[in-house]
Formats: sequence, C-alpha cells, structure tokens
Amino acid sequence: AALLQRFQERIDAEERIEPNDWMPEAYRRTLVRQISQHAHSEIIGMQPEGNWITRAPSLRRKAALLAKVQDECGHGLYLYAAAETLGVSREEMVDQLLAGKAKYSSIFNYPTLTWADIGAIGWLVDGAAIMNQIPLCRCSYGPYARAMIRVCKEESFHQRQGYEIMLTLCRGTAEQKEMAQDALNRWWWPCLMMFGPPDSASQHTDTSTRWKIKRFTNDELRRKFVDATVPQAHFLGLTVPDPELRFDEATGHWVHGAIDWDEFKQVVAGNGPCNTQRLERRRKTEEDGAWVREAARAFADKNSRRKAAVATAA
Amino acid sequence: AALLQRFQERIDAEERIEPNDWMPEAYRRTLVRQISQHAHSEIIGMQPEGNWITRAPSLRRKAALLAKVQDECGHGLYLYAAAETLGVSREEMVDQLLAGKAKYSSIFNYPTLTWADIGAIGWLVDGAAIMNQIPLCRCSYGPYARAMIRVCKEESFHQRQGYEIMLTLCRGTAEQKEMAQDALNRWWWPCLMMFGPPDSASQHTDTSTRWKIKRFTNDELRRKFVDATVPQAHFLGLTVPDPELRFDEATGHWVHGAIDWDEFKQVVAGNGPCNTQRLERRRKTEEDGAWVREAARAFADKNSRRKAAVATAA
Amino acid sequence: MTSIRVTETPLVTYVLRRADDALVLGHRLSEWCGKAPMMEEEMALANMGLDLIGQARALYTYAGEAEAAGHDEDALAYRRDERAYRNLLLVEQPNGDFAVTMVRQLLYAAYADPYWRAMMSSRDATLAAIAAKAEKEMAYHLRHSAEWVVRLGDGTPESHERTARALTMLWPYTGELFETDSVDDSLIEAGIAVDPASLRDTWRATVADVLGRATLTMPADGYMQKGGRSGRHSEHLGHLLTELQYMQRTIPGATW
Amino acid sequence: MTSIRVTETPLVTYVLRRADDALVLGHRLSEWCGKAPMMEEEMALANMGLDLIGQARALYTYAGEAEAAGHDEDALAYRRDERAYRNLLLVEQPNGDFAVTMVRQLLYAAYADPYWRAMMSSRDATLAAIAAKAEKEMAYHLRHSAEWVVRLGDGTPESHERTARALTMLWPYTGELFETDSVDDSLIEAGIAVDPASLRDTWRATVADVLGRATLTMPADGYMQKGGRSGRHSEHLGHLLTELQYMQRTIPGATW
Repeated sequence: AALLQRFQERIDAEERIEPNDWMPEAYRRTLVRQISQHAHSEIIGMQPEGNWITRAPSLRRKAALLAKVQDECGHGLYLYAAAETLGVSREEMVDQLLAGKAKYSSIFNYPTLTWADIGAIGWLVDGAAIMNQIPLCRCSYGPYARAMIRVCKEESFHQRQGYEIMLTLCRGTAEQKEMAQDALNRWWWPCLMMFGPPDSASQHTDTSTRWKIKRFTNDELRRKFVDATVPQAHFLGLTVPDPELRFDEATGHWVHGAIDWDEFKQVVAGNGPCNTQRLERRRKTEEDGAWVREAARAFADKNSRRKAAVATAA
Repeated sequence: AALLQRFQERIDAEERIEPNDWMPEAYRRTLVRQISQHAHSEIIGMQPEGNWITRAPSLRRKAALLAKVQDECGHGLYLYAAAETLGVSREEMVDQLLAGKAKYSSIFNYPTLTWADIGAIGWLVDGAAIMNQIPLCRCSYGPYARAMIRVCKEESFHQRQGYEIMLTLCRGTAEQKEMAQDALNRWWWPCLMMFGPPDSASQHTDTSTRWKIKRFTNDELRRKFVDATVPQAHFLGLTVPDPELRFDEATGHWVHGAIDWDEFKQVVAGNGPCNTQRLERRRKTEEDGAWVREAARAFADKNSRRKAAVATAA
Repeated sequence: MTSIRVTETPLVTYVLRRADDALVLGHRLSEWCGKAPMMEEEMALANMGLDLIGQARALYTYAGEAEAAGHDEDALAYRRDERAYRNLLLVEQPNGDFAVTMVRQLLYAAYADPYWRAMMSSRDATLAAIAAKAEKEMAYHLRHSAEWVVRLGDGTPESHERTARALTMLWPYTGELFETDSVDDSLIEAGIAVDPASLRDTWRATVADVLGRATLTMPADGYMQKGGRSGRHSEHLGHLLTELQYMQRTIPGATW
Repeated sequence: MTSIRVTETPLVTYVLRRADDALVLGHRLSEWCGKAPMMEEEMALANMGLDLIGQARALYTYAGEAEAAGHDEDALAYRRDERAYRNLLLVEQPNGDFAVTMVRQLLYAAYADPYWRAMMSSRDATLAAIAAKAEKEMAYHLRHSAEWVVRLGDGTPESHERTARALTMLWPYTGELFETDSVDDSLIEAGIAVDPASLRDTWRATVADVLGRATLTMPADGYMQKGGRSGRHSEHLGHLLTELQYMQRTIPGATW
C-alpha cells in the first residue's frame, strides 16, 4: 500500500515510470493490453493501404504509400518493443493476435475500395489516431511515451500527405472529386467511432485517467477531432455525410449527429466487412514465412556452434 | 511374318485397323507416341491462350476464348481415350508428360504477349495444326482417325475465329493494327517450324508413311500452309516477316526464306521461352488437385461399399 | 476518362445487378481455366463459366436497351467503376481452393435456380425469356456443385475439413441473396421482379439437403454481410475488375 | 487510346531500359508488402523497393528530358504498353517464395552494384549523378540479399532445397545482364555507357562467393533467355502492368 501510494505520488508529480520501477500489476496489465493493441493496429493497418500499393496512380504516390506502410510496420516494431519492457514477448503478443484473442483498431476492418480511400485514411484515420496519440506522448509510462513521440511525428506527416491526396482529387476531374466525396462518405462515421464508446458507456477510462495513461475522455477527443476536421472538409469542398452536423455558436464546437453504435459493436465483435480477411491474411503470412524463420534460426545455431568450436580449438 | 504381310495388305487396301486387330508392336508404339504427344499438346496448349481469358477485350471474345480453350481440353480427352485403346492409361501418359519425358508441340513454349496473339494463334497455329491433322482423318488406325475428324472440325472453326480477330484488329485503330503485325512477326517462323524438320533430316517419316499414319512429308505440309496463309496475310494488309518470301510463277507456290532450325532445336531441347513455366504450371495443377481426386476416390469407394452392404442385407 | 455514367432507373439497376452477378461469377470460374483438379472438371467449370457469361451478355444488352443511352454490353461490363458494380458479395469472393469454389457455386445456384424459374413468369417478356434459358443452366450448376459438395464433404478427412471451412467462410454472404430495397419493391409490385423472401425456404431446404448428404453442418445464421447491391464491395472486386477491364481502359472505344 | 509513343534515340532507349529494370523490380518487391516472413524483413523489402522506385523516377525523368517530347515519369511508366517495356526478363519473374525473391535480388544486385559504380564515371553528368546514389543503394541490396541467400542455403534442408530450386529457375535469365546491342555499342563508344562485358568477372566472383558460403552449387551456363531489352517479355510482365497501370488507363491525363 505504501508502494502504491508512492507510485501514485510519482504519477501525480508527472514523473515517468520506467521498466525497472515498481508498478501495480493492474497498471502493467492495462499498459500491456493498450500497447499491444496499438502495435497490432499498426500491423493490421498495413493491409487496407497495402491493397493499393501495386495500383497507386503515380510513381510519387506509389513511393509515398510504400514508405507509409513501411512506417506503420516500424511503429508496430517500436510498440512491441515498448510492451516487451513490461515482460511480455513479441511472440506471445502476436500469438494472441493470430488466435483472435487480442484486439486491434476496428477501423482497419473496413475495405479500401478506391484510390481516394488512401487519401481518406491518411487524412481521417491518421488524423483521429493523432488526436488519440498526442496525449500519450505524456503518458506516465516512459517507454510508451517515448515511442509515441516518434510515432506521432510520423503520423502527422502521413496525415498531411493524406490531406494532400484529397486536395489533389478535389482540385482534379469531376470523377476524382466524386471519388473523394465517396471516400469521405464511407470513412467519416467509422472514424468518429475510433474514439471508442461515449463516456457514459466507457469502461477503462477511470483508472487509466488516474494513472495518466489516458488524459482525455473518448468524447473530448472525438470533439477535438470533429472541430479540427469539419473545416478541412469544407476547405476541400466536400460535404460531411451528417445532415445533423451544426456549429454551436455558444460553445464554439461542431456538434455531430447520433453515431450508430450498433455498427461499432458488430465490427468489434468480428462482423466488420474485413475482420476475417485481415486475420486470415496475417495468419497466412505467418504460416508462409515459417520456413524462413526456421532457416534463420538453424543458421544462427550452426554459426554459434561453429564459433564455439573455433574458440575451443584456440 | 504372315501376320505382318496381312497387316500391310489391309493398310494398302485403306482398311481401318481397330483396337482388337493384330498390329506390329512398332506400329502400336509409333501411334501411342504420336497420339499422346498430340493429346499433351492440346492440354499444354490451353495455357498460352488461357493467359488472356481474364483480360479478353469484349464479352463476346471472352466467351469464345473460354469455349475454345475448353474445346482443347476436350480434344485432349478424346485423344487420350484413343491412345488408351492401344493399352496405355491416361495416368501413365500424364505422368510421362509431368516427368518431362513426353513431348508436346513446341509452339506452346512461346508466350502470348498481347491480345493479338490470341488472333495469331487461332489463325496460324490452328491453321498449321489443321494442315497436319486433315490427313490424319484418314489415318490407318480407326480410333485415331475418328478422333481427328471431330478435332479437325472444331479446329477449323477456331482457325476462322482467329482470322476474324486478326481482321477486326487490322480494320481497327492504328494501335490495333500494329498489335496484329507484331503478333504475325513473332508467330510466323515458329509456325513454319511446327511441321517439323525438313524432309532431308526427318526420322519417322518412312515407316509412318508406309503404315499410312502419315500421308505427306513435313516439307509438303509446310508448303501447303505457306500457300494458304500468305494470301490471307496480304488480305489483312500485313507483311509476312520474311524478306526472301517470293511467289514462284513456275511452280505456283510461295517460297519462303531459310528457317532458323537452331531456334527449333533449342525449344525442343527445353530452352524455349516458356518450357519450364508450362510444365511447372501443369505440375502445380496436378499437385493442387490431388486432394480433390483423392476425395472423389474415397467417396466412390465408400459408396460402393454402402451399395454392397445394402445388396448383402437384401 | 474512360468510365461511363449510367442513368439507373429501377429496371436498369435491377437488371444490372443480375448481370453483374453473372459476369463476376463467370469471370471467377474462368480463372480456373488450366487449373482444375481433373480434365473432366476443367470442362465443367468452363461450361458453367460460359453459361454465366452468356447470361451476363443478355442482361447487359437488356439493361442498355432499358437505359436507352447507347451503352452496349461491353460498355456496361468494361467501363463502369467498382463502385458502380452491383453484384452480390458472395460471387466476388476469391476462388480459394476447389472446395470454396464449389460451395460458392452451390450457395448461389441453390438461389438462382428457383429465382430464374420464378422469373419465367415475369411480366417483363425479355426477362422471362432470359429466365427460361438461365433456369435450365442453373439447374445444372446446382446439380453439379451439389454432387461435388457431397463428394468432398463425405470424402477424406482433409476434403471434409476444407469444405467445412469454405462453408463457414462463405455463409455470412448468403444473407444478401434475400435483401431487398426500394428498387426491388417497385418491380415486385409491378410483377416484373420476384420477391426473394418467397425463395428462402426452397433455398434453405436445398442447401440443408446437400449439406446433410455431405455430412456437413449448416452454419447458424449469424451477422450477415451486405453492400454489394449498392456498390460497397470487398477489396477483392477491384482486383478482378483491374484484369477484366484493362484492355478496354487502354484502348477505349475500339472494336474487338 | 491511352498509350504514348516514345521516340527512342539510343540514349532514350538506354535510360528507359534501366528505368524499367528499376521500376519492375521495385514493383515486385512492393508486392511483398504485408507478406514478409518477419517484420524486420518487411522493412528491408520496402526499403529496397523504395530505392528502386526512386531510381526509376530519376531515370524516367531523364529519359523524358532526353526525348524532349513532354513525357514525364508517369507518362513513361504508366502509359507504355508491354511491348515497349525494355526491362530484363530476370526482374519481371514472379516473387515466388522468399528464396526466389532473394536469389533474384542477389543476381541483380551483384550486377547492378558494380554497374552503377562504373557508371559514376559516365561522361553523361546526369547518369553519373544517378549512379552515385544508386551504387550505394545497390551495395546494400547486395549485402542484404547475400546474407539471406547464405542463411537460407546453409539453413534447413527445406530452405536449402528451395534456394537451390530458385537458383536453377532464375539462372537462365542471367545471360541477358551482359547482352549488348547497337544501342549499347554507340553509347559505350561515347563514354556514356559501361561495357557490361567488363563486369562479368566481378559478377561471377561475387555470386560464386555467396553461393559457396551458402553451400549451393553454381549452375552451369546453359542456354540463356533473352528478349526483355527489345520488349519480348515473359507472360508475367503483362499481368504486372495491368495492375500497375490500371488507374492511369482509367482516368488518363489526370493529376494525382
């Protein structure tokens, strides 16, 4: 109890908790769950965008998209490493993902149907991710906070890139602009859902806030996102697909219509358009690569035996 | 020897030899080799054309091409069946093909690079095949002769279809006509090689002719093909890629330039552009389908045991 | 830009939906060419593919006539974007192994056979004529795929397992067969279209019978995917159209 | 028609050939995205793909300038037909398994690394500048693919077998690396291009060293395939271009 009190005091003093510091088991568990979910999201998130790399409409866009997806893989790697400082291995986490026991962001269970979806994902999905992640740069757990600083820097680059794709489409042919509008229509609501259930229904917020893992509620973050994004949509000349959307002069905030939480629950429950496909793809990748990993291990073993033999002989 | 003499008399009298009739072992062997090679050619020949089914430029062409490739498979089936009357099973023949021990027509080791190749194959490859096959409709071995009658009828339909594709391209845009000329440029010489080495170098012709398996020499058939095809090329407005090609007023035949028999030998030896690909594809198909064939056998076995059980019980 | 824009009356939309079903499934079957597990099956897959492409051609031609904007079968097939395609999600699912292809064919044919039979009484004479031909074809597809599903389900442990997996994977796409929207409603009212709800019992009975003989368990009806009818497809359709349409996109407007 | 026609001087052809090599191989590597056998290798494959796409962009831009007909990098990449593509057959071969991809990368990089090093002394300043960057990149590709080929060749019996098979399959495409024609001859004479014959010993020594450490046997030089440089490709390139070019063929001339 004294340890716990001391721990909470450090948190309250905005000190960073480091891997070797004492921490409550529930804090560790919460972080492992959150960081690994975040890592899985990066890895699964490679798929919807990866779907357009071979069909990107210009060499510049093709290179940028490949680099972006590569960054996501890099984020996955930092985040798995941050989680590993809490005593869980990457293999365990990946196994949980493949077994369908770990979650990842539901947004990646929607399909990318046109090139404009690549713009919309950068602009909206990465935009929403940044809203969620910027406060995490000040998260109480050091390795996570530091990983998030790097991740956020790259994400905001991706977000600008996505917006620029949208801008190019909106300044392009009628067909291109229509493609952009269509993408906004399909991604808008799922992006609002990315912030999670309304505060009235959210479970983890309380302890997470006390431990400064989380600093804003779902609804607060969602509101920030809407406030930032609606004017951007207007600048693009696009219509937000929400007939109830209105600017509230009193509060200075944009107010959106009701979110279809039923759809959210279905996607979380595994019934989104691509849940099965995403996990199957990831499983197949693991399976197809098994012989390569095995070969790499066998070679490393042989090599260390050889070195040992040389050392013994010397 | 009396049997052999009687056999030759029947041949000379243009009688048909049937499966249960006596025949010399060499006659049987020659026929098995020739018919199975022919069957293999039909099956491997599905690949170059199959390569364009998913990309055919109109629904009518797509359907016609799929039907054509299906016909080739059908020809393979009749021909295997004709060879089976000589006491060799389809499985043995297919195994020989997959083991790389059996030959098939070298023409199918060239790639189909553009849609015009589908026209060129119909026009030229099927055209050459018909020249080879029409005399086989009168082949001394009954089952082969009857199979060839059916095959030839369908092939000549394919040949007209191929020519019509070429005609449409040649009457189309500049780009389409160029595509047609390019296809002729690439397929012309390999098609001349389809008739086999020049008579001066051919091995099988003598006995095959005596037994009325073969009725014309390679060079005779090649000349017929050239005589039939050159005017068609001219009608299309295409240039035959042979600067030495000339019409000999004295004989009334077209005379072509020297054939690069070195290329022919390389392709026969397995070094054509697609030899490896064609066999690998066929092997993979057999491998991928193994579990299906096994399931079908297992089901048939169960079913006959069930019927037997019912019969016993009754 | 090489895409066309179609003015979709209810009839045009309704016919395009069926045309897209037939073309997409026919294209999928044509992808098997040269890859079938036995030569006899090579012939059968091509036959079924040809039937479906034939149905698609008749339906596109009729959709073009109904729109009356000069769009022929090829314009409608080759020059509409993915989001304008209106086929069922079921038919665009990748071939997978032979079990997936046969289960997909069974689930579709068990619907399409009674559907076209009912459509033979459509007040629209063109659709009734198309239906008469399509019904015979789909009866064969149903028979053929049912035979295979039984054989595979009751074959080896491996084939049973693969077929069961195919069934689980494809089941969530069967709900869409029976979806209707205002397009259907107006045409059902007019006696032009069939109410798919009236086909559900037949479909279930057919599928249940085949699965029973195949020693397979009918999946429970969980959450059902939809979206194809309004152009919200899976990621698979885009890749199919890329191949299908490449030539017409490269040299638009040419005669082939 | 959405294709462009390029007026090919020797310099334009020469540069396009290198640009096509880089783009096609870069595209092949990008196909691995999300499918690599481990996350670290996901990063490495993307890196190599990005290097090659970058080289392609610089080379296409230069080819467009040399042609001076207003064709930018995208026009040259997206709107030339298969028969106008001039890449080596080696780089268009499908990814196959990871062994095929790594052996292909080794065989290409063992050539491209010394090639670009030599090209740093080209009398053509643009090519020399491109070479300086490309050489560093290809040195990394060589190191990386060599490490993998050694690891796979000397790993498990399965990985050895797969790598040996990859080597047998790809070897006939290595002869084309050293082919020259009149296009090369004139530019070699002018001090703009490098004579590939001068790189053959280095290439063989590099490959032999790697294969030796990988416990693999260097195949005998049998018949060698060629044709890529003059646009006679394998059937694989067409499918790659179908995907690569679809968008630009669908909405030609748009800005992306």
